[in-house]
Amino acid sequence: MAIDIVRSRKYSLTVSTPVMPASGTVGFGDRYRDLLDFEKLGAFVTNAATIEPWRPARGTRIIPLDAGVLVHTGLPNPGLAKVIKQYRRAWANMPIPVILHLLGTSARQLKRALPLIDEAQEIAAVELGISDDSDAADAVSLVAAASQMEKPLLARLPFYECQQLALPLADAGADALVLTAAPRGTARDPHSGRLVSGRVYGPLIKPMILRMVGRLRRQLPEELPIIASGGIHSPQDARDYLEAGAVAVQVDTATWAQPKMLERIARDLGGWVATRQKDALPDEWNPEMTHTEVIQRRAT
Amino acid sequence: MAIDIVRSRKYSLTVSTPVMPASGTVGFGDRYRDLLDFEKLGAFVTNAATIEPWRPARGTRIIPLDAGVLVHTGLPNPGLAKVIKQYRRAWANMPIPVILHLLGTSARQLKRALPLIDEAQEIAAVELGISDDSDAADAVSLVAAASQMEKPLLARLPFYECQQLALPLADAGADALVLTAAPRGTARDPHSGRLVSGRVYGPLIKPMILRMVGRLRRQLPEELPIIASGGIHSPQDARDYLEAGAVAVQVDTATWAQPKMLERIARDLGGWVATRQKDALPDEWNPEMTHTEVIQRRAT
Amino acid sequence: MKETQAYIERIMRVNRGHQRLALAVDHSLSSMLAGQAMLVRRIDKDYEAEHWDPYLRELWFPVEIQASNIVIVERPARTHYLPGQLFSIIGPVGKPYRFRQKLRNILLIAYNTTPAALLLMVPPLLAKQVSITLVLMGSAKQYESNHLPEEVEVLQADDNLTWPDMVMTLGWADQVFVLVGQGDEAGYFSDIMQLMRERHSDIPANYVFGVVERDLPCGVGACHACVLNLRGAQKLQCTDGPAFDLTELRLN
Amino acid sequence: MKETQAYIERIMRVNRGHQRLALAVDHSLSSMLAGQAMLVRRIDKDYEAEHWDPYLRELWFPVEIQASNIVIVERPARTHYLPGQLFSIIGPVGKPYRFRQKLRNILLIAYNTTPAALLLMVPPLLAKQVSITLVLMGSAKQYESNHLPEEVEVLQADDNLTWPDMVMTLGWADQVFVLVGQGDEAGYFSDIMQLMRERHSDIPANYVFGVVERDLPCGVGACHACVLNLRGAQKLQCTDGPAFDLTELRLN
Ligand SMILES: Cc1cc2nc3c(=O)[nH]c(=O)nc-3n(C[C@H](O)[C@H](O)[C@H](O)COP(=O)(O)OP(=O)(O)OC[C@H]3O[C@@H](n4cnc5c(N)ncnc54)[C@H](O)[C@@H]3O)c2cc1C
Ligand SMILES: Cc1cc2nc3c(=O)[nH]c(=O)nc-3n(C[C@H](O)[C@H](O)[C@H](O)COP(=O)(O)OP(=O)(O)OC[C@H]3O[C@@H](n4cnc5c(N)ncnc54)[C@H](O)[C@@H]3O)c2cc1C
Ligand SMILES: Cc1cc2nc3c(=O)[nH]c(=O)nc-3n(C[C@H](O)[C@H](O)[C@H](O)COP(=O)(O)O)c2cc1C
Ligand SMILES: Cc1cc2nc3c(=O)[nH]c(=O)nc-3n(C[C@H](O)[C@H](O)[C@H](O)COP(=O)(O)O)c2cc1C
Ligand code: FES
Ligand code: FES
Repeated sequence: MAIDIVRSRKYSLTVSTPVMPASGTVGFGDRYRDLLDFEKLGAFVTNAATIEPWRPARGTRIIPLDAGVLVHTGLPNPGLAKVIKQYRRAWANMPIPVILHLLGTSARQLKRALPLIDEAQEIAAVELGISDDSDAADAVSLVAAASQMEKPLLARLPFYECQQLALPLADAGADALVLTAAPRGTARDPHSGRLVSGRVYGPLIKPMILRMVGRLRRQLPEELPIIASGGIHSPQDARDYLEAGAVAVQVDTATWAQPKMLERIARDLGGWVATRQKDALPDEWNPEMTHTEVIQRRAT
Repeated sequence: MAIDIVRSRKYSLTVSTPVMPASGTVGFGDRYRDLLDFEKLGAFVTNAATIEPWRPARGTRIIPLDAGVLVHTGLPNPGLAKVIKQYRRAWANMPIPVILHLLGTSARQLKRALPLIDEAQEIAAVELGISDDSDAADAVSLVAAASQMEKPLLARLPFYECQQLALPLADAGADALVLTAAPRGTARDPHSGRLVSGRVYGPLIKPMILRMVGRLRRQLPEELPIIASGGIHSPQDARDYLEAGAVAVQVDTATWAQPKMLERIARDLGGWVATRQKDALPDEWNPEMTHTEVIQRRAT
Repeated sequence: MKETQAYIERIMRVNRGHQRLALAVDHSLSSMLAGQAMLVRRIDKDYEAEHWDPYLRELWFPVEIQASNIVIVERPARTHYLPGQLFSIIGPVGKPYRFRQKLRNILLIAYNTTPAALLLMVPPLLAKQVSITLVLMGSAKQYESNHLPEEVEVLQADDNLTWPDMVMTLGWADQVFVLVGQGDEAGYFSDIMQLMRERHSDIPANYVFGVVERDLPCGVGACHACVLNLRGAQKLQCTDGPAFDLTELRLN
Repeated sequence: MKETQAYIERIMRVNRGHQRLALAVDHSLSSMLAGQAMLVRRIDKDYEAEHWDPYLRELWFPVEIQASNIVIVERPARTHYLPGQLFSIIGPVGKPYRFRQKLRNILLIAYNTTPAALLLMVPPLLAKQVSITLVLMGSAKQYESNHLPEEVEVLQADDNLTWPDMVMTLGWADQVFVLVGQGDEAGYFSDIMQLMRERHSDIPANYVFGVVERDLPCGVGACHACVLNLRGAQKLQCTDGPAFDLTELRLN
């Protein structure tokens, strides 16, 4: 299987399976190496890098919800230059393309950063994070600036604004749209009693974003790929997005809860089918195990 | 306790406890009479009536989700005139104010319906449902038309558009805003395998709408009450909304899952405190029971 | 109709796919009749919902009522239950099935679902010497029926929805109850009606009943998720069902 | 660090508020040392998550390790567990506590949390004749400690965070481990450091350790939800913790 997940402008980005982790869930490098077989994934998406260093959020960062979680890390990172320096070796060793997630702040700042990215051959593509509450003009100028880069550009849209931003950002030069970042929300920290604002994750997010993907697929230019992200917790969730018109999917916090689910979804959508010995104990066989024997590879 | 949940233009609407069911969850009349003590609630909100009769949706209407449910009933109802005729007796017998939920379609149609509503003394107020994907101009003309009525007018905003519509509808004459209707989504019916589009309910909706309520409370005119609705499943959920600036709350599908929860939230927010005999069995005592002895009523 | 609590008193595995739970219920539920059901959710010791997943209540049809407060239900074996587990129950939900006065032969069809919703009628009908034929169709064929009373004749339909001696079974039946699984109820009922119409040119009223077991969000007639179109009227599965005269049901 | 499966072999109620579970674990976990923990979620027989609620894995610190594959954990009594229940485990998570070579007296403080995360060190330290004092503070005072080895001296702090013979206990201690509950870790540690500073004008390195037990979404250093600011560096609770020298931790 070879799937091009960007529109063919100047560049292409081919994955062997249409499944990758969402930014923020698997780190910058190979932190999940003991729990995931990266080779089974289509691509690796890094945590968010910002041009300047960002410090971690103060106070509570994780609030458990019913069948979900609210997360506010503050996206700590040492800044783009240091991120590249620190992780390029790990990226070079990845058996799959590495997509750098870059948080867009200002177009001017961004332009200064492009040479750093162009120079780093370990980076196959950039996913540009568009801030919540961005107005269309700002978002357009960010994407226009980033598209000057010599690599494919994916734009990840905020949840509430995705309907307004999708077409303008497609026109501004994004090679693919990632729909969407997790919605923002507010929840009470049960320990401190304080309200914390952050992003909401969980399986209930999926029906909302699935609807958006279906609608936007009909509105956007046909040649512009959509990568779907939001609430994927099973192979069926992922297949629903492909059926709604996405070319690939990103799995988010399900990886924290059940790391092998990401790999299992990738196997499933990648055409890898594993069968199970009848009456095997879970210890002897499980579909999540990295080295489960692959019985059959579907023709592609 | 006496809480006015509309701004004092021409009318007032006073409730004794800031808790009511959301439209669509408890029916048009007294269907829940065996399971709920209406007297403990602040108000009764009817299912959606439309000016013309609407038929039920075809196919699957309920799709179970993880810690939630997708619902698409098609809002079947025999049309406003028949709804009033059929239920006015039940409304007259309610110990609490009845708020009619009216689905807004066109301003012209709506104007013709107003005399019916004004004439029905059993109706204390109208909650106007604003359709998803409404543009601001249409929504404004609907609210402006409905505000000609001789009763208080609540406007219930769609989820995705609430940020854009809130201020215009406040200006157009809404006496209170209900934030928000449940978000639309799409899910796969596990039985038929088909995608079904409808509304998404569950506790994970709450952090998203809590954030919206907090933001809009800061943006809207101070004297315009907000009634919060979305994902309330516990007294703490309801209190979080009040703390974010809502004057009252609507409990939605939690009532189906655990009917007494609505009453329990109402007792809690209404200042009714029940204590439990130590070591009592659940059968002998439970906080949901309609006739649990009320030990104490907080000063208000 | 009220909300009460129940706990599991005993668990009996009846075959590879199913277990039966003996529920100690409130006395208001021990007079339930075939056709009536309970809306059930797990609760913890403090009478709180244990989780919001599953979210809606499950529709459980009793298969047997023992003594004054023991109700037996049949559940899939894959779900893990424990003696002592607590449930909140809303019920009884629905109206009892209506049988002919001079009922001699009854035909039960379970199509793409287990026959559980039909089983509570078995003991009283057998006691009245009614002969019972149960036809398993579609996915219902996987249902293992050895634990049912041996007086019940169990037949398997083939993929064309016919079965051995079909002409005779249909001819003899004084009344037919067709229980269908969730999904495409209208389509399943159409299949059956076609079968019937090939036998009877004119199907009388109160002869073939369709039984539905869709999820019921509220169970009290409030949410309107369970509306069915009947000739001339809209009816609710929860308060008017679960059985409807198939000649009146509009299979849109 | 890997993902393995475990099941409950035995459940023992140890006091009104707590039960202990004997988990049969993979051998890779039986060499865990005090300070290390497991990220645990319930799974069903097919190794699938039973529910997505609770969503994140729970952080379980062993309190005892028996034989080659039995790990004992202490859990609240209000949660219902069953022998045979299956879990998926990611672990071991974190680094072992570091003790002084010539440790004679150790002071353990549990502040607004149960002391479970400190208990695995008890058997080996007692075996080495180290004397152990455990002070329960804040909500930890509700913890019933009768099931702990009687050699452990258990003291209750009062509302001013002082306790009988505090001056002596602090003076004698060669090392202090302060375990705090979730919420305002920085504030809790500040309370303790103030107490310490009133005794020692200059607190040496590797003397007072703060132990944190926040939820760990990933446990492998990927999500950055558990970053702590130390003097001069950012550290992760999951891979560098759970114990940090309190003189280095930046209590912002
Ligand atoms: C005059 C009128 C009469 C109507 N009568 C009825 C009626 O009798 N019964 C009834 O049930 N409804 C009726 N409708 C409602 C209508 O069919 C839709 O249900 C409604 O417009 C839904 O709006 P939406 O924004 O949720 O749809 P959208 O989400 O935009 O969906 C529109 C269509 O796309 C499909 N879709 C959505 N998301 C995806 C996806 N991710 N992948 C693939 N496909 C997707 C949906 O299944 C749907 O068919 C009526 C509407 C009008 C205007
Ligand atoms: C230059 C800059 C530097 C920053 N540095 C940091 C940093 O170092 N660390 C960090 O964590 N963040 C930082 N932030 C982020 C910032 O503090 C907010 O977290 C961010 O703007 C959140 O956006 P939002 O739309 O989710 O906020 P909103 O949801 O609009 O919330 C804004 C405020 O309102 C409160 N609130 C939200 N909803 C409700 C409600 N329903 N009821 C009551 N109150 C509510 C929130 O708690 C928050 O304080 C920085 C932002 C900028 C622009
Ligand atoms: C110019 C700018 C600078 C920011 N700097 C920081 C920062 O240093 N640390 C931080 O936590 N958030 C910072 N933010 C806020 C982030 O937008 C926001 O908190 C972050 O996206 C958190 O996302 P999360 O909720 O998904 O963890 C900054 C935002 C802007 C616009
Ligand atoms: C003018 C108009 C007429 C409609 N008529 C119907 C109708 O007769 N039946 C129907 O199911 N939906 C009808 N709808 C669609 C409803 O907007 C939508 O399906 C309804 O809100 C369902 O909501 P639910 O998903 O919450 O059940 C109509 C919409 C409009 C704008
Ligand atoms: S289940 Fe709600 S109306 Fe029937
Ligand atoms: S728990 Fe994810 S980085 Fe520590």
